[in-house]
Amino acid sequence: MMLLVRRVEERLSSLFSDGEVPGFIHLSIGQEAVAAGVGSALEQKDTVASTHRGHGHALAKGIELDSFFMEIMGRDTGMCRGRGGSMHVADMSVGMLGANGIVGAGIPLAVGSALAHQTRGNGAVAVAFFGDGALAEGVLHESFNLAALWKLPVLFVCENNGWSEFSPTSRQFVANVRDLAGAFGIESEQVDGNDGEAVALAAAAHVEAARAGGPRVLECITRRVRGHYEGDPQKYRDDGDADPQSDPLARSIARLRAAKVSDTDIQSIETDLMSEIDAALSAARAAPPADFRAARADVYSPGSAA
Amino acid sequence: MMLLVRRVEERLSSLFSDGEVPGFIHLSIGQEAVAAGVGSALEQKDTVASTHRGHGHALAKGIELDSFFMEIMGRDTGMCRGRGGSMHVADMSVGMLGANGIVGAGIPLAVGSALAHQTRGNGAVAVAFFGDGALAEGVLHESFNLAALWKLPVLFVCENNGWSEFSPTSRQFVANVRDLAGAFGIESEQVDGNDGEAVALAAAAHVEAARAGGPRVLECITRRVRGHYEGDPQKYRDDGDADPQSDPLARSIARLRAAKVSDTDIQSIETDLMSEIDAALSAARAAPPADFRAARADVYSPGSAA
Amino acid sequence: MTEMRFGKALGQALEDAMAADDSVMVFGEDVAAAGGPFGVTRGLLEKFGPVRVRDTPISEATLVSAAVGAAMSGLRPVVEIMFMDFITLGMDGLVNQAAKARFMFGAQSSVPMVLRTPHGGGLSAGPQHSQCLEAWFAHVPGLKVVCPATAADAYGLLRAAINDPDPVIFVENKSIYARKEQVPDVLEIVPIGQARTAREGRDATIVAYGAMVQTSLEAANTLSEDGIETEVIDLRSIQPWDEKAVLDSLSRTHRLVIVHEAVEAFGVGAEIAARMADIGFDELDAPIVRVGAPFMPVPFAKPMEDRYRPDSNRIVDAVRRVLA
Amino acid sequence: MTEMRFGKALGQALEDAMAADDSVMVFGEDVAAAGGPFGVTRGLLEKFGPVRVRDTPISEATLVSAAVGAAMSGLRPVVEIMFMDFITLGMDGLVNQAAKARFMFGAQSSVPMVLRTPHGGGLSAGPQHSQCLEAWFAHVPGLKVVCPATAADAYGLLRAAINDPDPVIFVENKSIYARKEQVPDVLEIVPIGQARTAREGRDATIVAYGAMVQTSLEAANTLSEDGIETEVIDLRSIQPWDEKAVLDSLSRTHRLVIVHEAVEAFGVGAEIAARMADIGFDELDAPIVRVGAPFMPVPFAKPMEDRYRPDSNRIVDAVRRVLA
Ligand SMILES: Cc1ncc(C[n+]2csc(CCOP(=O)(O)OP(=O)(O)O)c2C)c(N)n1
Ligand SMILES: Cc1ncc(C[n+]2csc(CCOP(=O)(O)OP(=O)(O)O)c2C)c(N)n1
Ligand SMILES: [Mg+2]
Ligand SMILES: [Mg+2]
Repeated sequence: MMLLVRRVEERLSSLFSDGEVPGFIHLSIGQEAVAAGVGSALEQKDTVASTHRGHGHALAKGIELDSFFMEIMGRDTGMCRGRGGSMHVADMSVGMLGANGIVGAGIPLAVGSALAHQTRGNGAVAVAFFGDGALAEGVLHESFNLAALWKLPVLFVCENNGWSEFSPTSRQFVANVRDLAGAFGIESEQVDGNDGEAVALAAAAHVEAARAGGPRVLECITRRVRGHYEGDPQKYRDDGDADPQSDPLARSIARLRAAKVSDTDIQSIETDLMSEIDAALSAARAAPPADFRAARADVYSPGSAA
Repeated sequence: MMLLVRRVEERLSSLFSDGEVPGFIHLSIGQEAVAAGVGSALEQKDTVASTHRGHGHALAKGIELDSFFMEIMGRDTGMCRGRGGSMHVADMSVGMLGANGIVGAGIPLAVGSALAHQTRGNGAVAVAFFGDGALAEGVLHESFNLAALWKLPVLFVCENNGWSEFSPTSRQFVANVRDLAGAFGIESEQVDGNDGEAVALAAAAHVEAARAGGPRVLECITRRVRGHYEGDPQKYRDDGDADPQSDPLARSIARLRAAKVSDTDIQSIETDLMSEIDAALSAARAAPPADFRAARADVYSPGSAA
Repeated sequence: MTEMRFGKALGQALEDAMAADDSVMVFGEDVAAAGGPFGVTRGLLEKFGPVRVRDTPISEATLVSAAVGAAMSGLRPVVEIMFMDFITLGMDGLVNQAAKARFMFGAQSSVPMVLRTPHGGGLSAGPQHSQCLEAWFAHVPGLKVVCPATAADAYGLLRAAINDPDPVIFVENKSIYARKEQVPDVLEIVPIGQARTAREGRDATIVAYGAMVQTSLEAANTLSEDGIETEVIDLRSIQPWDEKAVLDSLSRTHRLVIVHEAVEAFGVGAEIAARMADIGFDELDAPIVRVGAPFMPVPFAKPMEDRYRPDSNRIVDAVRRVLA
Repeated sequence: MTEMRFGKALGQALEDAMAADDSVMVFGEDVAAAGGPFGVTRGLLEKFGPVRVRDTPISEATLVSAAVGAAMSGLRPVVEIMFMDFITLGMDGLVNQAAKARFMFGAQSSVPMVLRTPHGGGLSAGPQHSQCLEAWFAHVPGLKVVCPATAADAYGLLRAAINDPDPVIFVENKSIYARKEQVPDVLEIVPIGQARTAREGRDATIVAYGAMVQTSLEAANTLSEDGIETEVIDLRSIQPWDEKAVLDSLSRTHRLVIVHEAVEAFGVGAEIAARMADIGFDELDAPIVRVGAPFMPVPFAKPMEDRYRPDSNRIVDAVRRVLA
């Protein structure tokens, strides 16, 4: 999964430079372990509300690669029919309630989704992904309170990459996540968000606890390797190059090697992936452009007044 | 001051029953020690942003009694010229930035006021009063963070009377104020909000600390003796009658007695007060009704376009 | 026919909708144990229990967005915002999430939620508890906006709103909650988007919604004493609004007055007037006149508030103006 | 004359206002160290220091309300909301506090704050980063709303907004930040509330604001090739708007087209049309036609977005319609 996210985003990065992807794109390169680890702990019926940096969350929740590329490239056959693009990738059929252009907005959406799960008694869990920048939004506080008060099955995942756009977290937010969650009586854990295995283990435990009733918080410390958006010159940044040792993908490959997975096997996974991506990209390039008239017709449900 | 607030509100209560006061009024009977205690710690240049239950805060900040009654009775000579009423009593000349009909709204207003004080370097402090119900609003979180991040001279005063309208706090909010403030590194204290002296002492200390730089939180545990609004039948409530021992006014009078203030002296304070109130009320009754045309003309500043 | 209060009709609609569909739930501040600030939700907690009828903390932003998330995950939430003025705190969930989800996700799903909220003055509740802000929502593609004028419509439109697959802002004029009316013994669902002719007339058309329909009818009665017969169209639904019904009436009367309690400038009436000044231009024999609140916040003192809110005299004057 | 970018003119206005008045301060997300998401505030931190130019956390509700509180306590804050779409989070501070404070407190004080925010599409930024929501604020008594079309006005109106004693929503079309224009060597303050005749013409009047003024001028040029001379009124200020200027022009041309990038329905154009269908009715020789965005969220894919935003062809067609 991590490898998939990484290679997909690398491809997006070059597509963006080549002008094949319009708008803003926010890559999660370096942060893949969070999406992959949390995703591994979820069932199909579980739901995810994500952020502007949501490609990994979406892929890890099981969205389909072809329509993902088509969406980001603005095609009619994209998962959102070219109306949302990178910041709005979503697939309700797998419980991916959408990337979101509004910082923090996914948090109360996940709370509402958890409310539905609880009310319907379907045993599902909702996950809210959000960045460290979103910690400053008031909905976090309101959502912590409501989730704790109603013992909702929701996991709050803070993906702390140390930056909100061009500002370091330290100039944005003074509380720490653990104390904040603790004030609401919510159990939380901080993990190395660049360690896929650690994230997966912690996520599994907290997801099951949330499923049994009551919110949990998981903070994943990670690193935004690229700029805030593609094309960001990052003049503001001098926190050094990424430590290759801390790269989640490299670590996970090292782990595979240590577990005696052969280089050829790893290579073949990679080759398969690349051809999957190539195929998705070709399909996307060949796909018809987004359809304005269909879009105009989809503002309201068919048959409903309007 | 406590006595003043009590007697004024008792008078308002009977005026309301008699139909002389329109709209909603929210009395702070039983909570006077908070307003009086905090007010005693403030200077004229300090500013206060208040709540829907703001009569006490306003009086304690030094607003003038005549125009207070006139306002609540909707007269042209009211401090707000009859446009705001009970929920909007304000007097900028004494730094009373207004009661507020929006729960929680005073919190970020006070933060902004503190920002002005800091930027202008005038050594003033801003105070935000808010109820326990407002704890659930997201602006509290945002304001705690911003105030702590910028070390703003602001005192957050939570007036915890155990109720938000018709719901007990326990069904509204799960965190406690101290842990929440603590998560942001803000020092806080909980005091018996029915003990005027305790409030005054604590407020004085925290106001001075805030003046020196950085927010403080003061939680005052108190009791809403009356209904949420005048006319509230309070069917939802069975938390017993007010313990006369805990009445802030009775306690403060007992203290005066213990300090050997004679009954005659106390009686004469009371008599003076009552005649002040009577005078204010007569003036209000005699005052001209609010002026619609003047109101229409005051939407924008004179001379400014519109 | 039976007698029923406007507010009771709303409560009945909630009760019937909850009985008919398990996925309907109700939440908001003091709606459960206390039965709502205006008593609309009284009895629901007892009938449907604390899972489906919930009191909430004072967290409007999260309440609205939680309704959106719940609606995306299989429920039909009905969330109450205690006064429309407080909707300022829940705009993101409505505008950036609920309104756009269906469109922005390629019609994968809809957001079947209802947000109930009271607007309007008459209670001396002052500038922050009396506003009519429905025009904002009518400007947002993806939202529907409804505002009933009668108890029967309060019932019928609320049932329709709850059944509707898309997000509906359901606006209730708080000054008429306690009003008693005759309603049919069996209350029917009223489709969203269809206006109602509240009174027929040949001389001029008044378009109104909510509490102003009654005020317009009073004005029509006054005018009738002078032989002027005004048609009164109750819009019922503001987004979508029944353009055809208004145009048809205008084509008969050739004169148009639009009435609402909201501030006139940039209000709902502006769109109706603008539309008729375009597609209905050839039918117009006189200026289009609007009657709404003046451009100022709602004042507190009773005499000021009375003067602020449109009354039947102002409507009568407006009709006389278009007939002059 | 010198050449200046639209965005630079805004930055210059901020700089000059801060130099002229100590009480002016600037804050918002990434406005200080990074110089703003569109570079408008670049250099201010270096010139005026971190007390008066501040980066903030992502807390829009509190930023807006803090600006109100600061304005009540002696500052003239200029707060930036990074995209107008995010103003959904700061509505309470604007609508219930800033707009009403002067009125509601009996004119004891004003709230001299400015909220700068970019609106509009053209960047494929999708449904949550492209909206034009100015109509909401024009409907709120107590707020002023301004939207410049040229670099000179960007400067002049922003200076006026900062000097203004009342709260001003200052809307900047993000698609023209980088546009270069000729501006006078000495930039002047431009009073709020006065429209500008961007082009004279006798055959029809186009009223527009913001980026659509330029698009309207292009349409006017096209029409001119066919001998049709359109007058283009640049509104500049939306609340208050220059009713007299529009009525005067209409009285000469007798035909009116209104253009904005915002959704047509319930948009700013509705009020202008409604007003002219009332006070300007006798001057009208043709239907009033509006050109705005269709009733749908702003779509992401470039060809869809291009079709979504009003262009000069649609304006040309609208003018031809009113001349038909
Ligand atoms: C409500 C809102 N405010 C501001 C923005 C602009 N913005 C987009 S991403 C971002 C920084 C978010 O930081 P963080 O939450 O840490 O996520 P990261 O980008 O680091 O993944 C900001 C300010 C926005 N999209 N929404
Ligand atoms: C934003 C907002 N939501 C809801 C209300 C309605 N309301 C008025 S007072 C109140 C309860 C407030 O409780 P608390 O803050 O504890 O203050 P108290 O009344 O106890 O003094 C509520 C819900 C409001 N005025 N504003
Ligand atoms: Mg971050
Ligand atoms: Mg309370």
